[in-house]
Amino acid sequence: MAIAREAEPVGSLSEVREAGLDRVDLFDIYRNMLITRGVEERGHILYRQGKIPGSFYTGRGNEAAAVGVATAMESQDVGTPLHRDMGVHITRGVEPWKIFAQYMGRADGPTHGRDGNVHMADIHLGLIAMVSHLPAMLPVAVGCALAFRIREERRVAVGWFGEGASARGDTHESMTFAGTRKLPVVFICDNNQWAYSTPTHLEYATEHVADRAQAYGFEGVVIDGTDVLAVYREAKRAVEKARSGGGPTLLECLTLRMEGHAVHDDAFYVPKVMFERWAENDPIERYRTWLRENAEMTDEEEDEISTGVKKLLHDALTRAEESPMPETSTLLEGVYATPEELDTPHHM
Amino acid sequence: MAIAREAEPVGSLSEVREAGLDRVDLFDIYRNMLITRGVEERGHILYRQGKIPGSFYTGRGNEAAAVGVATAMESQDVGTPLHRDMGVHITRGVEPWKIFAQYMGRADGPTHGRDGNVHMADIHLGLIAMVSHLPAMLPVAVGCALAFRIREERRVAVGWFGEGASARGDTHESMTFAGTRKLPVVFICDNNQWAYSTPTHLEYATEHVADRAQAYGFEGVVIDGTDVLAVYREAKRAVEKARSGGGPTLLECLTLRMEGHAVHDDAFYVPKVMFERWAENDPIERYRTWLRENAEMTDEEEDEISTGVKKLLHDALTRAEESPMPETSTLLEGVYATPEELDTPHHM
Amino acid sequence: MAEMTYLQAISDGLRTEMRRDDRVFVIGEDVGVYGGAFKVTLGFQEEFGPWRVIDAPLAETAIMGGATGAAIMGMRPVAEMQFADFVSCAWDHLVTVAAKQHWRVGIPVPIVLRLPSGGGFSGGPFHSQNPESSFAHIPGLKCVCPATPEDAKGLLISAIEDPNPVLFFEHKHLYRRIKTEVPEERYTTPIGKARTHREGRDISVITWGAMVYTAEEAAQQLENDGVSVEIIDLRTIMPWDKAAVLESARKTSKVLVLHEDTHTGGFGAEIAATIAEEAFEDLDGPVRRVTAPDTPVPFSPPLEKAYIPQVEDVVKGLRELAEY
Amino acid sequence: MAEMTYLQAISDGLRTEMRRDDRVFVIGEDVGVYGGAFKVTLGFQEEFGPWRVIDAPLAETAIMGGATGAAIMGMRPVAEMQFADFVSCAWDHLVTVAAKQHWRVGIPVPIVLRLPSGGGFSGGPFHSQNPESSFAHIPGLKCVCPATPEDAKGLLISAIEDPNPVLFFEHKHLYRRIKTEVPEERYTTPIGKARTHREGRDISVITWGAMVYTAEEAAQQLENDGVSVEIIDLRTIMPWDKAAVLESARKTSKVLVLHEDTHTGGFGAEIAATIAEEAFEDLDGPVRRVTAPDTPVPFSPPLEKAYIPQVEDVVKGLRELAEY
Ligand SMILES: Cc1ncc(C[n+]2csc(CCOP(=O)(O)OP(=O)(O)O)c2C)c(N)n1
Ligand SMILES: Cc1ncc(C[n+]2csc(CCOP(=O)(O)OP(=O)(O)O)c2C)c(N)n1
Ligand SMILES: [Mg+2]
Ligand SMILES: [Mg+2]
Repeated sequence: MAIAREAEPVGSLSEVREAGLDRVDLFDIYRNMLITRGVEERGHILYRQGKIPGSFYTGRGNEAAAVGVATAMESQDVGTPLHRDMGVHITRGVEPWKIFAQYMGRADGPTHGRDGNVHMADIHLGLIAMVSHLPAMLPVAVGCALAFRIREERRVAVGWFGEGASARGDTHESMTFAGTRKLPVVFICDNNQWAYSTPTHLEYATEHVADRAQAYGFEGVVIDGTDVLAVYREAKRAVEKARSGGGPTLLECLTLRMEGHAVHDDAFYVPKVMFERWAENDPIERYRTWLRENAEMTDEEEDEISTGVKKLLHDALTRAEESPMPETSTLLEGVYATPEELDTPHHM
Repeated sequence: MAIAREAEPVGSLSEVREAGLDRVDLFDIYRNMLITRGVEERGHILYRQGKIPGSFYTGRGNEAAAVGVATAMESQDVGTPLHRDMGVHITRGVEPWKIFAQYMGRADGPTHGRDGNVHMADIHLGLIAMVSHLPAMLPVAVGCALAFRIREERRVAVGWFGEGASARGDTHESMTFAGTRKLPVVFICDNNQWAYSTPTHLEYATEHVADRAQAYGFEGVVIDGTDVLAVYREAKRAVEKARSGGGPTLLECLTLRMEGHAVHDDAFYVPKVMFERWAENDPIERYRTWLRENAEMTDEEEDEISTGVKKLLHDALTRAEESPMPETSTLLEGVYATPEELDTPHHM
Repeated sequence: MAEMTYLQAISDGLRTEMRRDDRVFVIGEDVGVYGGAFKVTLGFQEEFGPWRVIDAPLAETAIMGGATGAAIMGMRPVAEMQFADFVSCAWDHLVTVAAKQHWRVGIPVPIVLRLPSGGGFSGGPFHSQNPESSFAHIPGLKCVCPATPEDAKGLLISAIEDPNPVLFFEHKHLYRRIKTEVPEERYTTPIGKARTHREGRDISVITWGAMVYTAEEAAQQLENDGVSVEIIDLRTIMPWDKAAVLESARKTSKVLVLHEDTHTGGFGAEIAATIAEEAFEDLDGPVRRVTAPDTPVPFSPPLEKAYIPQVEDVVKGLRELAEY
Repeated sequence: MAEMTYLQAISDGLRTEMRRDDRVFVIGEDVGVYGGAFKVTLGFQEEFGPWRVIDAPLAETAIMGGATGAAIMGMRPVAEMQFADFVSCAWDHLVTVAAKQHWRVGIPVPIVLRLPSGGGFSGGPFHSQNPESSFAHIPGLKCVCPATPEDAKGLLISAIEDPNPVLFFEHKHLYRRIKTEVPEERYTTPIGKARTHREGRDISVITWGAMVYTAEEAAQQLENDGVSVEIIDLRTIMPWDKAAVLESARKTSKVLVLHEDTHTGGFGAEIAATIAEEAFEDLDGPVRRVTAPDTPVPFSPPLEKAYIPQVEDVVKGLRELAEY
């Protein structure tokens, strides 16, 4: 029995206008989704070219969920996106060439080759870099919200977690603390139905992850994660509710992880029909169709956007490949921060 | 809004007979509650006499909840009782003199002076000793249930936790795993309304802890923890449900911690009226009255039980005080188990 | 100057910083209304309000993760574990997130974690541990272990100022037993600098925390034998003052490392190994370690006494070294 | 005998025990249908069924606590962490419950925890760590770090037989790189006994895990200089074979301790401190440690190479010792 509210799909343009998006915003969302996918597709190529060391993880299928939520955040808000949430980084403005540099372990990546994959973030864009351990960043997101509450700022923290990671204690402690204190945080569950090879019924025993929100004293909402506008609308509501003192919300974005867990995994354990069914719901194609049908996106407009994205990514790749490998002499630097660093605008 | 089922109080003798208790059982319950309280009251005296080193914790007010649950367990069942659950040890048959020896750090206590307080248990009676870290024994209880499930034994594990400890990740991981696998475990929340000085609304944001059971795919029941027969009836149901493959249940026994957190704490932060109101619900007095009114307990019977308990405890104290302090030469023994120990009936 | 117990000095340092800097806040179990299990924050909630003295749920990862998030947002959290032993429940957060965030992505995590640690009062296996060695091994964390009221105050203020995660191990057995003159004004004691607790010529004892007092008593006994013992109170074990230790070792040529934590893999091993390597040519005897044995901390008084290094144990170690 | 990779030897040992003893079961993330992240349990669920090869939720404390409870009820659980790094999420359970239960109340906890550890393939800060030192410090836990396929199989079987919690650190970089003859039948390799990987006269290298191969290459280079290097593969670091180490140290009089974990407070400190203390009079030079530096494990290949001790680093250390 579902307990969480199931969000309606978004239909008309007027509905979207009400939710605060004009035509430029709508195109920006489209562009961000294209960039997101494009970055990850090119990542795959780099990987096959042997230019990405280690493993490689992407979020194909999660573009709408990631971009939708990030679009609903204000610039003063902060978040802790994960390995399927490239769209959050893109929407918040990280430059793709830096991501490629990160992928390839180059000196100009956000971690200067110290970490890989999406284990990066720009604090100046309000994002805090993830660690591998899932969902260890949720308590950190709650801590950001705690700071906002203490200082009575109208800011919101957004914390992401996978449906697999919902099983870990950190999820519980984060939601318990946020719920009892009504902190301004929004929890986003990227429910892509698989945790590596583990299906959802071995991770939780409710119908939806969002059904658990009630156990923490706040609302849970299940959203079709391929519907970027529905995600945006629900995220906007939740973010503004948090901002105005209404406490946390748990949003569950339901998608399918459209690739293996990482590049080495062929996902043999995922039933073929599942991939087929969800392929019909490709979030980008779905949104493109919507824009054509509802926002009168013209051929020229569409073309301009996709050409722009292609050029952006091409230039980004070139620039990233020019970035050198990090100097080994830097290895020992920065294990500890220096007092001066606290005076920089890092800390917001 | 409460989600959990709220258990009815137990009324008549016939109802109790149906639940499987005859008159001897009813008197045993009464005796076990008296011993439980008696042990802890004498503990206080020992403490004031300077005979108990360190701190001292008791479960006054929780006698009905502890004895009620333990009475519902079969001998082949196992459990991980906590610091308020002396009644479980008593009901399962631990000899009070050993408890006094444990309190005083003597060689004959179950831990031979290595640990104190209720950090003890007799594995031969199906009990596993608690650690301080709360609720770190819940995953262990679930693991016992896992063994039963693997071996397809009709046995049940019972795991206790406080409402304060419900906030910790271990609670969540335990219930998630047990719920997804429908393991034969019963979770007992000793909700005594305070976690040290912390009130319940800072530990969880639902009305009841048991409201959370639904988030794990099983039933939650709130019980008046001063009503030993209601506790027994609900525990019996839950234990037998688990035994027959029905999966976990979460039972929340609502009481008030009738003393400070430990002997050093005067509980100034608990409103006086709260103590007064709950003093009227003293579990032992309540049950005594019920036995007089419903089970025709005579003066002689009552007297025999209480005299027997007094003598038992008196002898126990004497015997415990005769127990020597542990030899320091034993300190280094037993950090590691030897292979022979695995052949003993420890492992059940 | 004012007479303060070790505990009062900690309260005083914390209160000083909270008055001076409204980014500083306290979070932990029962730290508010109750003032903390040891009453370090007694009266703080009245003075600073419930959002700067936060009664947390019983959830150590939420407490520490919460502190980290708030720190990254510009606050200066001081979190309390009710007992140091319970920091095991926040281990993952500390070693995975807090310790590595700056090196990985350049974000400082200025958090302080107060850890009432140590034994000596029958706290048993879970209320007596000294887990500093476990954390000192993790790059990115700092570990502070003051022995005196003056250092406790000064180091706590330094820890709050420090842009890194600092674990502040306060020894429970010193809380009310040790009382000395402490400056009333604000001051800092540098993290990473040892203190010569006692000057001597013949043997050096390297130690920290409550063991400083055990060493002192032992040194007094050795004085009667005509052996002059130097005591170096490390004060902080990560970073530790290698220079001061090596200097003392080179001076006396004989060293005893003393700690209350268990032996194997305790931080004493790092100190002994370093001395034995870097002062190899200056040593007139092997570096001895006097520590707790490799068992959990026992509850019963005679066992606990056998577990925690006693003055006699140190005297014995020193005599052996003296005669070497 | 059959040719087996290090990984195949682990699978083989585990399969052998599961066939022999139906109390043995496997629990971990993705160990069933998927066969584990490294495919150690590939095909196991088909053979042994879903209740002996259990796909656990993403919940390390549930996995380890579950293993402990099942062990106390008479099972022989073999739990897998997907990467050793994630054991940080079960730290509390291991050090608080599993390590201390026997000493406190006499209940053995016969669990095995398989930990794919180590770096060398750009796994980055959270997929490359060697956390054995942290656990070796905790009384009640055993830590095993095999270097060869033969030892991996024999030690895994010993670990399953052992009545205590055993952490089995398997080095990922050896999984498919190292392939040797391994007995096909069941056998045990004793926990706590070192193996002389290479006999030598002039300098001893004490090491374990993947570093055994690094040491071997370095020793070969030193041979060309006419320096004879002995390599002691510790195999298990808790308990560690002090007798074998001291014997080698006394024979060669010069020792280098080598490990892949970070330097400060790494287990090498314990070994170096012990040698320096107990073989004080036999040493002709300081005990040197070659280790990773005190940083997290970097991702980018040049950085990772600078981090993990390389053959050159060992050669340099050995030459310095030779010339001492
Ligand atoms: C604490 C922890 N344990 C194990 C892992 C290994 N691991 C990496 S991703 C993953 C599955 C995560 O599933 P989910 O949370 O659903 O996120 P998804 O990858 O599906 O987006 C696992 C088990 C981890 N990262 N962290
Ligand atoms: C993990 C952990 N953190 C902190 C403590 C310290 N502590 C001991 S009892 C207690 C309160 C427990 O409250 P609750 O779970 O409601 O149990 P109660 O004592 O009320 O029965 C606290 C915080 C602990 N034992 N374990
Ligand atoms: Mg998933
Ligand atoms: Mg309570």
